[in-house]
Amino acid sequence: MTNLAAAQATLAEAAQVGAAGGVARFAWLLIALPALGAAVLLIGGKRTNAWGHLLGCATVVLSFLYGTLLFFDTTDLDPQRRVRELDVFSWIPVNALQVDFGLRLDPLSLTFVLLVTGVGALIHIYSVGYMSHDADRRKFFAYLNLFVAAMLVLVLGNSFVTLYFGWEGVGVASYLLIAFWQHRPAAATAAKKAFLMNRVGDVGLAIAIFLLFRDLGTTQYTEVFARAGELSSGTLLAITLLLLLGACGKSGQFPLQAWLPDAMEGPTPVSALIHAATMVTAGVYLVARSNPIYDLSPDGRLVVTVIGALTLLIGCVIGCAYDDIKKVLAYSTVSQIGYMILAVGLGPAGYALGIMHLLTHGFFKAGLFLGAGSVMHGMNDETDIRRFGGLFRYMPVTAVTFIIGYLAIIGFPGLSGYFSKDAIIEAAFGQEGWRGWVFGGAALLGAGLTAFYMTRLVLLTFFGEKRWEKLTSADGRAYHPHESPSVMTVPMIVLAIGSVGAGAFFALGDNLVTWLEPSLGALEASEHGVLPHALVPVLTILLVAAGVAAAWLLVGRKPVPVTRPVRVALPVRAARADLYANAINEALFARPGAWLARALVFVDNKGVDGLVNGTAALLGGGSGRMRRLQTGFVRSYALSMLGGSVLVVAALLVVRFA
Amino acid sequence: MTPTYYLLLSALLFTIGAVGVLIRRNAIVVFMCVELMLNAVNLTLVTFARINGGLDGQVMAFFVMVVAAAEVVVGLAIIMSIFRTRRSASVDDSNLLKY
Amino acid sequence: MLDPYVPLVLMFVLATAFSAVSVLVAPLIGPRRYNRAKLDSYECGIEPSPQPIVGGGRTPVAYYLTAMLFILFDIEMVFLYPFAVTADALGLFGLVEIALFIATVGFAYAYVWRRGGLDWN
Amino acid sequence: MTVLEAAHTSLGGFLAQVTPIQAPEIDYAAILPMLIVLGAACVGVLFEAFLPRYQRWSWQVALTLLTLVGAGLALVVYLRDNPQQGVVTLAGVLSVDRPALFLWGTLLVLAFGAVLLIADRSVEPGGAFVSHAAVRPGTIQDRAQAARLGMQTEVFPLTLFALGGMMVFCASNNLLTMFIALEVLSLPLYLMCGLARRRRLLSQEAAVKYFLLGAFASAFFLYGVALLYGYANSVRLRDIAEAAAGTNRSDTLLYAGLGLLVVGLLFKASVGPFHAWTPDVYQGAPTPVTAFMAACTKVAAFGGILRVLTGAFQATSWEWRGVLWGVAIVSMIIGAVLGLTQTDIKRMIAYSSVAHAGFLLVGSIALTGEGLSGTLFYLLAYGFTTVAAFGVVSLVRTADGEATHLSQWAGLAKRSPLVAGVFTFLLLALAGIPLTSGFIGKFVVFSAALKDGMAPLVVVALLASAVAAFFYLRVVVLMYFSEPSPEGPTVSVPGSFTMVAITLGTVITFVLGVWPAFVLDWAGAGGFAFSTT
Repeated sequence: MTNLAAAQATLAEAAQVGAAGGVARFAWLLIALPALGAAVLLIGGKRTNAWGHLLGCATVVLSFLYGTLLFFDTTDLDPQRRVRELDVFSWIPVNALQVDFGLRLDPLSLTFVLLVTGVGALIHIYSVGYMSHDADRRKFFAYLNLFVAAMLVLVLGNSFVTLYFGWEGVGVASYLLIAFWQHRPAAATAAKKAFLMNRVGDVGLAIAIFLLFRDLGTTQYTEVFARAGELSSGTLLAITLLLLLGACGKSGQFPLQAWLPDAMEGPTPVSALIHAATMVTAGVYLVARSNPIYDLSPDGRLVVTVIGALTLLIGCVIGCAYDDIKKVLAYSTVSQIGYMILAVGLGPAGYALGIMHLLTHGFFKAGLFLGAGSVMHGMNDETDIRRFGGLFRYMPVTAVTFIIGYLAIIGFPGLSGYFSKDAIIEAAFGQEGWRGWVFGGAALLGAGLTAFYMTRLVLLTFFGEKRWEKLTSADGRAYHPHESPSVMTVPMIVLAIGSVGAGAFFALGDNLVTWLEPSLGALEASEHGVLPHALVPVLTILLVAAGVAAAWLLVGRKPVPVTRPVRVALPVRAARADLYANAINEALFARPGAWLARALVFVDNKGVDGLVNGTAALLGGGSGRMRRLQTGFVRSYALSMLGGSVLVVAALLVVRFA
Repeated sequence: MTPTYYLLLSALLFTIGAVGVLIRRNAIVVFMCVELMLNAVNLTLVTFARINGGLDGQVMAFFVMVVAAAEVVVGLAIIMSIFRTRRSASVDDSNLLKY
Repeated sequence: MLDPYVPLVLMFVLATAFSAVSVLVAPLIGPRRYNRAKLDSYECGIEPSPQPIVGGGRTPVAYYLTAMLFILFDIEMVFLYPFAVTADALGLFGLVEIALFIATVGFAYAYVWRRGGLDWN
Repeated sequence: MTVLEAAHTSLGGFLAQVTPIQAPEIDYAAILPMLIVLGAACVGVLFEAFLPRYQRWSWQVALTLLTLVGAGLALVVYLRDNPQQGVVTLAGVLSVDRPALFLWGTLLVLAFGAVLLIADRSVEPGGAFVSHAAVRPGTIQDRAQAARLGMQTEVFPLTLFALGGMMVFCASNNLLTMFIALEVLSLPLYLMCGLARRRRLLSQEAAVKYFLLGAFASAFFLYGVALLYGYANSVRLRDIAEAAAGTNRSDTLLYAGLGLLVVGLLFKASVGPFHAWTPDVYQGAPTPVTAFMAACTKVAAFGGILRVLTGAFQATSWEWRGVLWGVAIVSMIIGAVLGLTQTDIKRMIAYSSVAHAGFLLVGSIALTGEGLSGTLFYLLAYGFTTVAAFGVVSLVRTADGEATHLSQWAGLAKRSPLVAGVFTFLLLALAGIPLTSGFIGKFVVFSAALKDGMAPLVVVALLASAVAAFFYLRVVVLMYFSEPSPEGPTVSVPGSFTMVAITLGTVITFVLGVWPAFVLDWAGAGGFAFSTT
C-alpha cells in the first residue's frame, strides 16, 4: 500500500467517526466510578475501613455493567458507525494547544473496557478474601480502583496526550501496589526498579507524542491517523520505534523485561490484574491503536516483530529454570506478551490476532495467578514449588481451575490458548521468505518451551510427593494446606470458564476479528507462507506434546530435591540468572556508565560540577548578599524606589529620543 | 512671565521633597517632605490649567488637597503611635523588619 | 460704572464696623471675671509650655486629635465652594449630591463624636 | 462616590458659569456592587459609633459578609444582561466592562476569603487584631489587652473602604479618579497593617514603612498624572491616547508622565525595584491583612495597570515595552533569588509575590486579548492560593503567636499531616506544578507573551520559576523530612471561618488546575471599554 492510499483510507475512516449519543453520552462514568471510589477511600481514611472494600468492588462492578451496556449499544450500530467520540470537556483551550479530554468509543477500546472492568471486578472480589488479614485492605482497594480508573483513561482516551495521562496513572498505581508491602525491602526495591525501567519507556512515548505534535499540530487519534501520511519516512520510523520503546517499558519486553518478574513482590491479586491481564498489555494496545502509523512503516514493524520474537524466547527459557511459582508465571507473561507484540508487529495480518491472544491470555493468566495466590494462601505464603507437591487433594478447586488455565496456555486443542496462539504461529509462518522461517520458528519453539515449563510447574505443585510434610515455612510454622474461601474460588472458576470458552467464542466464525475491524482494519490472510496452512497446527501440537513429555520425564517420574541443585548445566545456570539480563544491563549500561562516570568525574569536578555548584552558589550567595540590600531602613527603600523611577523615566526618554 | 517657570519651580519643589524623604530622619519631617511633593504637584496642575486654559487642573488641586489632608491624618496617627512606643520619631530606629 | 462695586464696598464697611464694635463694646458691657487662664499668654488654646508635668512640657495628644479633626472637616468644605458658586446651574441633582456628600462627612462626624474624639479630657 | 460626583458636577459648573448643567447619566445597575460596598462601609462606621462595644463584632461581621454576598449577587444579576462592549457611566469616569466585572468578581470573592480570616476569633483567642491600638507595646496594659478578647472592630469598615477603593481603581477611566481610588484603597490598609494583636512593634513598624513609602509612591503617581494632564489637557485615558496619536506635543511630558505614573502603579503591585516595602509589610502586618493585601491589592493594581496601558498608551507601546521588559525581568529575578535565603515564611511568600508580580507583568504588557484574559486568570488563581496559604500560616502557632520562622516548621508533617498536605499543595500551586491553578495561570500568561513575540522574556520567566520552585520545595522538604523540634509550634484547630477560607482557596486552586476552561472563558469574554459616549 502506498502512503497516499493509506492516508486516503485512514481519511475515509476518520470521516466515519461520529459523536457519541444516547447511552454512550455518559461513557465518562466508566472512569468516574472507580476514580470516585479511589477518592472516597483515600480521603475518607480509616473511617471507611469497615466498608471500603465493598465500595471498591461495587464501583468496578458498576463500571463493568455499564461497559456491557455500552458494548451492546455499539453492537446495535452499523459496523461503519461503531467508532464514536465523546467530548467530555476542553481541558486547556489555549491558542494552538487545544487539549480536550475526550473519549473514543470503538470496538478496540470497548474490548479493553470489558477486559479491564470484567477481570478487574473478579480480582476485586477475590482480593476481599485474599487481603482480609491485611490492616491496610482499604488502601489496597483504593489503589486498585485508582488503577482501574487510570487504565480506563488509557484505553478510552481519544488522543495520545490522554493516553499518556492514563499511561502515567497506571504506572503510579502499579508502583504503589508493588510497594504495597513496603516494609519488605524486596518490595520497595522492586517498585523502584519497575518505576525506573518504566520511565525509560515513558520517555520514548513522550518524545513520540512531541514529534507527532510538532509535525501534525495535534495528538487526536482521528486527525493523527488521517494525516499520518504527511510525515516523512524518517519521522515515521522514529515515532514507531519510540512508541515501541514505550510499549517495551510498560509490557516488559526486551530489553526492559527485567522489572516484571520482580514486580511479583506485590500482592498476588495485583500480579494477576496489573502484571498479567491488563496493564502490561498496554504496550500491545499502544501498537494496535497506532496501527495507521505502523502500517506506513514496514521497517518499524519489523523491529516490533523481532523484539516480540526475542522476548517470547527469553521468557520461555528463563521460565524453565525458576522455582518460584509467581516468577515462573511472570516470565510466562513476558513470553506471552512477546507473542502479542510479535503478532501486532506483523501488521494487518496480525493486529486482531494480537488482541485476541491478549484477551484469552487475560483470562487464563489471571486465573493462573489467582490460583497461585490461592496456593500461597493455603501454604503460609510459600512460593517455592520445590516445597509443594501433591496439593491436588487439599485444594481441588484451585487445582482444577489452575490446570484448566495450564491447558489453555499450552494450547491444548479446543481451549482458548489453542485458538489464539496457533493463529499467531500460523500468521508468523505466513510471512514471506526468511521472516516466515525465523518468526514462525521462534513462535513454534516458544510453544514447546511453554508446554515444558508449565507442565513442570503443575507437576511440582499439585502432583507427586508431598514434599512439604517434613518442612516448615520460613517463620517456623508447619504447612497446613487448605482450600481457599469461596470469595476467592468463585472468581477463579469464572476465569477458568473464560479460559475454556473464550478462544472458541472469539475465533470461531471470526467473531472478534470482525468486531475489531472498524478499529484495526480487516485481517489480511497470508497467502505466501513458507509452510502449508494445515501443517502448522500439527507441528505445534507435536512440539507441545514433546514439551509435556520432556517435563514428565524430568520431574514427574523421579523425586525432586527440595533445595535446587547447584551443579547444573550452563544453559540452566544462565536461565536461572534471568539469562544474565541484570548482568547484561549492568555490563552494558551500568558498568560503562560507571566508567564514563569516573571519566566524567574529572570533567565534572572541574567543569560541570563547577557550573552547577557555581550556579547554586551564585544564586545562594547572590541571594545572601542581595538580602543585605533590604536593610530595614525606610530611607534606603525610598532611595531604591527613586532610583528605579529615575531609571524608568530615563529609559523611556532615551528610547524615545535616542 | 512665562508659566514654564512655575513648572520648573514645581519640579524643583518636587525634587526637594523627594530628596528630603531620602535624607531626613525624623518621620514627621519625612512626611512633610511627601506633602511638599504633593503640593509641588498642585502647583504643576494649576500651572497647566493656566497654560491650557481650563479649570480642570485647579479642581484637581482641590482633590489633591483633600486627599493630602486625609493622608496627614492617617500618617500622623501611625507615626504618633510608633513614637509613643519608641520615644523616637527617627525612621532609622524602626528597622526590626529587614533582610 | 461703579455699580458692581457698591455692594462690595458696603460689605467691607459693614465688616470693619462689626469687628470694631465687637472689640470696643465687649469690655464695656461684658462681665469681668478673671481667672488664671485668661491672664495667660495665648497659644492656640492650649496651656503654654513648659509645663511642670511629665512629658517634658510637650503638647498633649488631644491637641493633635482636635487639630486633625479640624483639618479634615475644614478641608472637606473645599468642595462646598464650587458647589455654592454653581448651585443654580446644578439644580436639584447638585443639591441631592451635595447633601449626600455632607451626610457622608456626617457619618464620620458621628463616629468621632460617639467615640469621644471631641472630648477634650 | 458622592464626593466625586459632586466635584465633577461642580467642575462642570465652573466652566459653564450659569447655563444649567445636564445631570450626568448614571447606570445604577452597573455600579451597584460598588455602591453597596461603599455604602456598607459607611454603615459600618455608624455601627462603630452607635453600637455598644460587645455587640460590634457580630454586627460588623454580619454586615461585611452580607455586603460581599449582596454585592456579588448584584454583580451576577448585572452580568446576565449587560452589554458585551461594556458601559461607561458617571460622565465617563467609570467604565463597567467585562474586565472590570471580572476584576470586581475576583475582588469580592477574594475579599470574602480574607474577611473570613479577619473575622476568625478562635485561632487567636479574640482575633488577630488589637483591642486598643493606642496602648503602648510592652507595657502592662498591652500585655493585658493581648489576653483580652476584644478587638478593634474598625477593621471591617476599613476593609470595605479599601475594597471599594480597589473596585473603583480597576474600573476608573480617568487618572484623577484612579488617584483618589488609590488613596481610598491605601489609607485603610496603612492603618490595618498596624493593628496586629501580637508583636505590636513589628506591626507598627510595618504600618510606618508602608505608609511612608506608599505616600512617596502616590506622589510619583500624582506627578505623573499632572504631567500627563499638561500633555493632553485632560486626564481621561481616551483623551491621552488621542493626544499621543497626534504628533505636535511635547513627548518629554508624555514619557516622563507615563514613567512616573507607571512607577506608582508598579509600587502598589509590588513589582520589581519598587517592591522594597513588600517583605517588611507582609511580615509585620497581621496575617489576615497580609492575605487581603497580597490577594486583593495585587488584583486591583494589575487591573489598573492593564487598563492604563491599554487605554492610554497602546499607541506608544513600542517605546515603553522595552522598559517594562526590564522591570519584569528585575522583578522576577529579585523575587526568585531573594526568596531562596528567606527564613521567615511570610517574608518568603512576600518575595514569591514579587516574582509573581513579574510574571503578571509579562502578561500585562502583551496587550493582546490572550494577554488580558491570561493575566486576569492568573490574578484570580494567585489570589485564592495566597489567601489559603496565609490562612494556613495563621494556624501554625506557638504560645506567643504565629510561628513564622521556617525552622519552626520543620517536621510539621509528622505533627499535623493535613495542614502540611494542604500547605504543600498550595506551595506547589505557587510554584506552578501541573494540576494546580498556578500551572494553568503561568501557561496562559506565558503562551500569550510568546505569541506576542516576547520569547526571551518567557525564557527568563521560566528560569525564574525554576529557581522559585526551589524555595517552595525547600519548605516542603522541611515539613516532611526534618525532625520536628521539641518545642515546636502546635497547629491550632481552625475555627469555622478560617476553615472555610482555607478550604475555599484550596478547592478553587485545584478546580482551576484541572478545569480552567470556564474561568478562562469568562476572563476572555471581552475587552476594555473607554469611549465616553
